[in-house]
Amino acid sequence: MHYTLIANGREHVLEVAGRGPLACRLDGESFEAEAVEVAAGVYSLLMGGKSYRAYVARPIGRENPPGRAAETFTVQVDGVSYSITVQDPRRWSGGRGMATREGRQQVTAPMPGKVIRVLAQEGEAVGSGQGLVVVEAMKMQNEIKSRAAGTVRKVLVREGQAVAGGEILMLIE
Amino acid sequence: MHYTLIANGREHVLEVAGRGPLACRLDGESFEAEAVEVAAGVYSLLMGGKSYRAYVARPIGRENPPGRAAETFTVQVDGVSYSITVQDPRRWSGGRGMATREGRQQVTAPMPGKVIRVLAQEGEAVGSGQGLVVVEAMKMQNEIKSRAAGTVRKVLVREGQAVAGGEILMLIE
Amino acid sequence: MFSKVLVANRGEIAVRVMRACREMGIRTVAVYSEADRACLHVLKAEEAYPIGPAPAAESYLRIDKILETARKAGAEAIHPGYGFLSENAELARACEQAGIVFIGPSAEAMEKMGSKTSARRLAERAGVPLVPGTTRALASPEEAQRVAASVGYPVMVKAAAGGGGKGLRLVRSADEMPAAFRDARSEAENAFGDSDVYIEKYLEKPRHIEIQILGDRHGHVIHLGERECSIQRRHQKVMEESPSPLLDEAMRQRMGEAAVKLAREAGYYNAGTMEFLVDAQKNFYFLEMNTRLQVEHPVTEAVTGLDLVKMQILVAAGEPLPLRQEEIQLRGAALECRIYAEDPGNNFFPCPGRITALEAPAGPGVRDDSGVYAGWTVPVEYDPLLSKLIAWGADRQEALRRMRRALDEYYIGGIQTNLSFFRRILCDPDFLEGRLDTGLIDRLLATSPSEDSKQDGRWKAAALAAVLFAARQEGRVEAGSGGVSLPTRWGRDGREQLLRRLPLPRK
Amino acid sequence: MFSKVLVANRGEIAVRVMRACREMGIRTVAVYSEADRACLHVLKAEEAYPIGPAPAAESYLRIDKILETARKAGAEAIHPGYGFLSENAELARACEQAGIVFIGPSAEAMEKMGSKTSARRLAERAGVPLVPGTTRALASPEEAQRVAASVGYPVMVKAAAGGGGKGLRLVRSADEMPAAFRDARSEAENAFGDSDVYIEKYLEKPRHIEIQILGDRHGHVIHLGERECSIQRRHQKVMEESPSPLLDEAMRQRMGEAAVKLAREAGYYNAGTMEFLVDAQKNFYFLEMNTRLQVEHPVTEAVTGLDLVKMQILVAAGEPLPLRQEEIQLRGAALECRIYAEDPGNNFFPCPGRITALEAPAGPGVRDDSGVYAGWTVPVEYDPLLSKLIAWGADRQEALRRMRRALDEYYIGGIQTNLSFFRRILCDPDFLEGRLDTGLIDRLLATSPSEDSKQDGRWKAAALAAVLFAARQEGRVEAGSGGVSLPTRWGRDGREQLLRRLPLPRK
Repeated sequence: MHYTLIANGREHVLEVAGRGPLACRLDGESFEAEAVEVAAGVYSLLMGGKSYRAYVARPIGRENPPGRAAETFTVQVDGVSYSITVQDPRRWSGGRGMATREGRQQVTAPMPGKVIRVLAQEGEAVGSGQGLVVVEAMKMQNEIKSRAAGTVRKVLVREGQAVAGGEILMLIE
Repeated sequence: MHYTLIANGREHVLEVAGRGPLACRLDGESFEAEAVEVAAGVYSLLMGGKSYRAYVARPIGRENPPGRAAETFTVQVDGVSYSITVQDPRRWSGGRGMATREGRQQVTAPMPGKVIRVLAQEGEAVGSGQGLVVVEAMKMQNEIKSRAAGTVRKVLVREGQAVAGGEILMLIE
Repeated sequence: MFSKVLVANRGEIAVRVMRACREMGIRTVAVYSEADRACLHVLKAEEAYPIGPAPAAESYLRIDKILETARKAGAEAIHPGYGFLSENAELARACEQAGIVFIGPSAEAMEKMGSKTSARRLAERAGVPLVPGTTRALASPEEAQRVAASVGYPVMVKAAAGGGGKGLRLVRSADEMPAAFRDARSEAENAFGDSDVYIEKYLEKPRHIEIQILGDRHGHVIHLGERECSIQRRHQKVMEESPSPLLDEAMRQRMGEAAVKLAREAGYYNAGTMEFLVDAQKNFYFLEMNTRLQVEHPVTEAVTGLDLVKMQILVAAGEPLPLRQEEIQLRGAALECRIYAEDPGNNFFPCPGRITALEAPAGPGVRDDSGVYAGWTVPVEYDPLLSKLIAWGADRQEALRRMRRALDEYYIGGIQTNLSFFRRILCDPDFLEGRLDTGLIDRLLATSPSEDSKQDGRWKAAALAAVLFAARQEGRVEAGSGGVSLPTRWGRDGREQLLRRLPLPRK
Repeated sequence: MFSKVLVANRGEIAVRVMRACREMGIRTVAVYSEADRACLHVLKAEEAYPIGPAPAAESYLRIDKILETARKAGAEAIHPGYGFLSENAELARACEQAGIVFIGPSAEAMEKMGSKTSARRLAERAGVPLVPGTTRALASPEEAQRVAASVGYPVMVKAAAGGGGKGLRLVRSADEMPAAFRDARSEAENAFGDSDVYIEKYLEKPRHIEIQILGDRHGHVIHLGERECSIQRRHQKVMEESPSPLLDEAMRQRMGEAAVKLAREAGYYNAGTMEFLVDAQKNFYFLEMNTRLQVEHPVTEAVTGLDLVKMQILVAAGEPLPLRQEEIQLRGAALECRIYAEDPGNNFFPCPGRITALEAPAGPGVRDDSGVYAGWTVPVEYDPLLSKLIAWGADRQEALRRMRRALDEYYIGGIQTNLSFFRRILCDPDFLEGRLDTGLIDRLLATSPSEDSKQDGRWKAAALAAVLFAARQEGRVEAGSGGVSLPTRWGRDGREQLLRRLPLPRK
């Protein structure tokens, strides 16, 4: 099975198959893994003798809206955290023919709050780390920054608007 | 709703009703409780200002076979453990008319093993704490004792027989 | 000794205080707001009573409700924790009137030391070195400019009633003064209801080092060594340690004696902390006093072996300190990380929400003072502190390595936390070598985290785990006792999509 | 220093050793049997390899497989933990031949001290007092009767290769000797493959007190004080503490010196323990030596501040001990409870099975060395030790109260454990006052637990929680954010059974 993953604004392809040991290929590099789900969302993976414990969760604050063809997970392996978006291989029709698009990005509100300022307009080119929207929450003003370079395709909120956690504020491509 | 509970070989009646604060009556003594399930099987109970945290679990080793009208739970409250059997109020048709029977008891194998010796025969009167069956498991011989006084109604195993965890070995009344 | 104590706080510090009470055989009473019915301190207490709606001003800050609850429950004493009402002299006074013991200093000592200008005057009288500046509130921007000129720019304009980084302005030249003076005053008025501001010389790259003191009602005051609190972000402490890598025994003694002298001058009893700034030449200057238990008290507990909350309770009950200064010995070194629900990958944005899974570190030398549990939802209404992780070691290096090990073991699922950020700090060469100052974190944040995390097997494991988790939710994997395997056909949607076996070489 | 260490053990002790390795920057290699794929030590290791089927004889006791794995993984050293191969001189020898460091004593020292008769001869030579009896194996029941007559009945007939309470017989008179001699020999043959037995005088109500020693490869040996291990059930330690409530500084020094002398006599390096019996007159007698890390080593770590596993690794790497005897200071007191999967309400029957929920105690002075996690199934094949809970306090009383608090916080769901039994021990007046002996538990078990647990509100809470849980599973309760409530109609089975509101007075 092919899966398209997005991590840190970059697309990766993971192919997985097998019973017992899983035959995997990540971005063309092959490896074998034996996986056991030792508790809900906790995987013990043995890969060439190396032992990894991976905790997978659906984070609040970085959630995608339901019904989408992709879902983002937080995975922690031996103290290191990854945010990984997995695209549904069925909806993306196998994912093989897809072009790798850099920087496609939904900007979401990490928590409920109020939009104080919109810092980038539609059509505007933004750099990685550039401030996009300021949301006030828990009595702090927090600037939401772009995770990758791109162009603002759509701005979905206006200043003063209350937003829910996970709500999409902006689309960047 | 009426529930019949068995704890330590003794029957108790708990009546519970209400929304918000629960109106309860245990063996005739009334009290009010506010209950929140704070995690799966974990209850925070406030009763007249007193705060209790109760952990409820279905223990292995003291399990009742499925399909029965009663189920035994282990409940731990602030470090103290209780083994409580709850009878299904529907199957016991309200439970109100039931006579309180002292010492009705199923003797079960706490874990898989082999019956080494049967120490009490059908019709025999046994005292609380008296040895009933010896089961060998984890390389140890373990004597299973009666939790209450009574009479052996039925012996369901013979010496040398392998038994599963939770299997009924003897019935005592 | 008291038989029942009300804890007028929430979360980890309320749990911490209750643990001490339990060990002393004292019954504990929790109070909770509507947002906190399921909060850990309610579960840990022996009694719990609601005191109002979620906003702190309508619950945890309501002296009347807290006293009423204490009376109703029959509590003989109130422990305020830190924050909320812990430095509110009004509560101390109201307790006294109600015949309930306030586990803290006297209202008078609290007021003397609580106002920064008044504390500076006391320090001056006690002969304790001060950061150059004023010991009185300033009347006008012009007066501020005169003072600033005499101590030399840059200076800090600070709220006399301040705390938590509010009502603070850095002023680098005379023309910046009028605006800074105005802003600091208005922020102070909003935050503390007191617009008084004063001036202190701004020290470049100072270290924040504080001395823990303990005083009883019989005039005995001792100190328990120092804590290094230079690792800060936005004027908030993030990591603390004891002892400070900077201090030697002689300097510790000098600072300790200064702190004890000042506490005596104020007639102070209870646990308390004297904060000092230390400059590059190792000169120390009294900054302010915290008239309460500190968040970071566990590092002192780890190296002294004392339970500071129990000491507070003993002293409040009128007992003499059970220790003399010469009996205080520091053993080893301890670090503390403040674990917050915030996203270091997103500008430390606070991240309340439901904790779906929790695995706390354990084993030798590790202490986790947590206020949360799996299944609980971190509310939006309060401070996002989840837990304090403390590591002790026979020396600083062992403590550091233990902390790193403990951080690797820590897992908090469902919300973002700053755990990964501590891992970065613990790899910083300046930090490892004890070259600490309040600018360290900003310098660290200016660099981007190393990207080598994608180089090793962890990244592969993470990618695979994400896919297995996603597939499991779609019902596409079998998780039998022998491990996870992908079936050859998708069962759920009935599509006949055969799994392609990859022609992979076996290793 | 080593860069990679293989841990030839499982469960909590494997995790403990790995934590020390991590803190030293050493990579860890786990081995596991087929029953242990999901065991915590596999998850905590950086590498993990299968070594065979569940029975220990086919996996954890297979020297060949362990060495092969070490070679394959490139481990430079093997830590054996306790139990399994830890006192097997053959492994030590095989390691030497394979050029892999065995983290333990030399095979020679292990053999000298491992045989009880040989250890007794060495002790005699070193002038260390011995329990009266023989230092050689006995040839016949008649010889046994002669020796017993000279030391005086009652005596113990003991296996020379013994351990774990096997091959032991108490003999109260001469006519019991022939049967006891025969039984002890055959049990010893079965258990250890060595039928040698010897005789020791049986001491009534003795205390078991052991001295922890540490030796390096350069002839330096120090001791780290004692552990009191008198709380036993069926000759197995259940609870340990340090220091012993019995010892004063002078006696500690005498016992420590005896232990060090004996270790030197044997050319011993690594961590090791000399067990002594102490009689009512405070005379101490050497009993036997354990040539490995003990289960109960954490209580010594708590009071000395040393990490014994790291010390073992340092010494194995050929480094000198980093401490001199005069630098060892005991601070405070520590207790350990061995948490087992066994049912104290059912004759301590072992209770393996799935752990459905787990909440470990935390906060000041508490250490939990666990080998389990929620969701894991305790296998039937091995020792039912789940975790070791250690509490430290500034004195014995604080440690006791902390332990009680920690036990109250501990929750292990789904299986039976002996947690509640420790709560009983911690209320026993003899225990609280330090009047310990090996018969304490049997006396405690002879009395029935107090029934006052039904008197207080906990029983009501338990009954209500059981009913709510049962009702929830039947779909009869609503668990909304506002709390649990019973609906007015049963939703699931559609029956129109109206809830009867009870006419209860409100409090």
